[in-house]
Amino acid sequence: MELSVKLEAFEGPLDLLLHLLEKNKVSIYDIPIVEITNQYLEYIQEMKRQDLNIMSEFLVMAATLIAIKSKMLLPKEEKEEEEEEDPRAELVQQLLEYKMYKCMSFELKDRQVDAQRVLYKLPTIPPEVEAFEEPVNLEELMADLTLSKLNNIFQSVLRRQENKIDKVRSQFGKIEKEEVSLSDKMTFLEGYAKSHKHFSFRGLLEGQSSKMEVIVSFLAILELMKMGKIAITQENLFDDIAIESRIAA
Amino acid sequence: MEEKEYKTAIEAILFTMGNSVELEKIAAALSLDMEKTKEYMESLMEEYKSMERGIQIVELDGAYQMCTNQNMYEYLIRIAKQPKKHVLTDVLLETLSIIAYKQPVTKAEIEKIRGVSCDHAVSKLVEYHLVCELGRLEAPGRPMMFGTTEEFLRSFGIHSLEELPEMNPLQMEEFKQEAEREAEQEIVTT
Amino acid sequence: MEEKEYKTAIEAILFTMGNSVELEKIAAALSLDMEKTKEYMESLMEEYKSMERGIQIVELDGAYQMCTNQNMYEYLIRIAKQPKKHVLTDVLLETLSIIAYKQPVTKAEIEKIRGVSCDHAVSKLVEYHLVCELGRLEAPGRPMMFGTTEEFLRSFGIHSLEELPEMNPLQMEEFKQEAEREAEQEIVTT
Repeated sequence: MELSVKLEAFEGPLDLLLHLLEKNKVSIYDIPIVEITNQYLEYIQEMKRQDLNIMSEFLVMAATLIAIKSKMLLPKEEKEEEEEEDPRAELVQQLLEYKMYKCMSFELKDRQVDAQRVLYKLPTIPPEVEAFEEPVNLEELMADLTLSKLNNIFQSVLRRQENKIDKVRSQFGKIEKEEVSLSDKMTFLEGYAKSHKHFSFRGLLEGQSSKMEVIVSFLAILELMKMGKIAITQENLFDDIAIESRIAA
Repeated sequence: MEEKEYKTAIEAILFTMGNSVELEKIAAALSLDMEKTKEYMESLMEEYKSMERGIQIVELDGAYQMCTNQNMYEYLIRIAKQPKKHVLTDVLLETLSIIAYKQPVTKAEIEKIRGVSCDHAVSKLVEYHLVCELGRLEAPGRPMMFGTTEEFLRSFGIHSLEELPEMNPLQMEEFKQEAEREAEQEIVTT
Repeated sequence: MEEKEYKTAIEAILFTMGNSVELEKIAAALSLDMEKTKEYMESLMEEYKSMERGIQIVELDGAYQMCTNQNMYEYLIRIAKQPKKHVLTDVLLETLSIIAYKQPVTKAEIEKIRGVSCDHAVSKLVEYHLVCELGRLEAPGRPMMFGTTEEFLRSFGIHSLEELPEMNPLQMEEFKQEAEREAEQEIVTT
């Protein structure tokens, strides 16, 4: 058996097998398995020097061929029914399918040669078209937006901002802020008492939501009372405290 | 070879090249003399013109180019420019609502409220003519202040910003209290 | 607007775009329904064909593209730069034909037919834009499935997958008969 054909020419075990069948002028349907297996093994003997990755695929096929060969060499069981399968059947199917696609690949190749004779052109979009910017259709853009929706959106933005504040830390923050010093509060109250003769403690506390601020305000009142700058009266326990300024306006 | 075939070849050449092609080059490709080539070229141009096609051949200083008929711009724009769908995304809407209620407002203030950068959103709103620059704030960095436009009012059919729905004070109070309650709970549970 | 005008617009669109354009997009640009657009498109294609022009319009799976008539190739190669075509080796062609006929197909299926690993071939075909991933098969390992692209249709001059050269029963039958004849001869000669 001469190995005239270059080994690299085979794209896989099936390709090699088809080549051997053609070379021996035998039918796919009636593979002389002994002969073909021997030839196949000779080929891959030659290939051993080559890449093992490629080899492994060829070796699988070699094993298959040897398996088929051994099956065929075994004495056949007495012919019971005609159902007895040719051990080569599966390989035959595989070879047929492979051959079919191989054939179609040649067909495609011809098509490609023809198709290559057709030339296309690159897009030539005129600069005027390229530069065109679609005008914004404000009416369409604002179609779903109503004022109340805009209002809701703003409120939910604010709510989200509120929620984002770390509760524990923000408390710490307030403590710091509430280091409103007593003297600051007193200065404020003195100023206030200059323009207001009578005022109530509760009224004074409006807008001073934090406990600390209320406490400092209370302390300031006490301090100013001690200094005689204001006088306070309270009818009953927990009632509002009425404050009277003793400072001349 | 006949005139018809030469003209067909010229057509294919101009199409493939896209750019302008000098008569000389065309003549060489066809193995024809310049005179004949020019004759066929002119005949082809005449054909194109008389058939009122969407493509025309124009002469540019001894070179020839295939291009579309000018009347076709409208269609070309519609196909070459994928219609950009302008939509007010959530980000844009939020930014717009902040600007509407807090104007004049700087980007830094918007970012403080939304917690994220607003460059893109603001410039989109400016592009849509809903928001405009109002001038710079006299503060470090002299940041630009933004406000809503007349277009903005017009698209809501209102005449002034005072007609914007008021921020519901009760609701605002609720937010605060809610936040405080949560804060207290947090402290209790920790 | 008249049919003539629509066809003129289609012509200009295809010329300008250079690439293939889906019928749907053309219909949208013309503000026409798909059916009418297709009717005008086919009429335009027929016109081009009957006039034996140097340019033709080809269909690629529902998209349309303008290109040269292949008879003009001789002139064109003298003047136009032939875009570099990838040379497909036999392995690539075999793998491509399996993908073309069996799509959607997994690498495992291709390997089963060819008897060898196809990783390299498939990724080359993907690189050449002849093959693309189609999504994963809902099966163990969720293997990727592959199919051919529009570029495949274009480079092989096929207008849709239905136009792939037929191979099925007849071809198979031929193989069989051929094989049988050979077998018989063998028996006679041995």
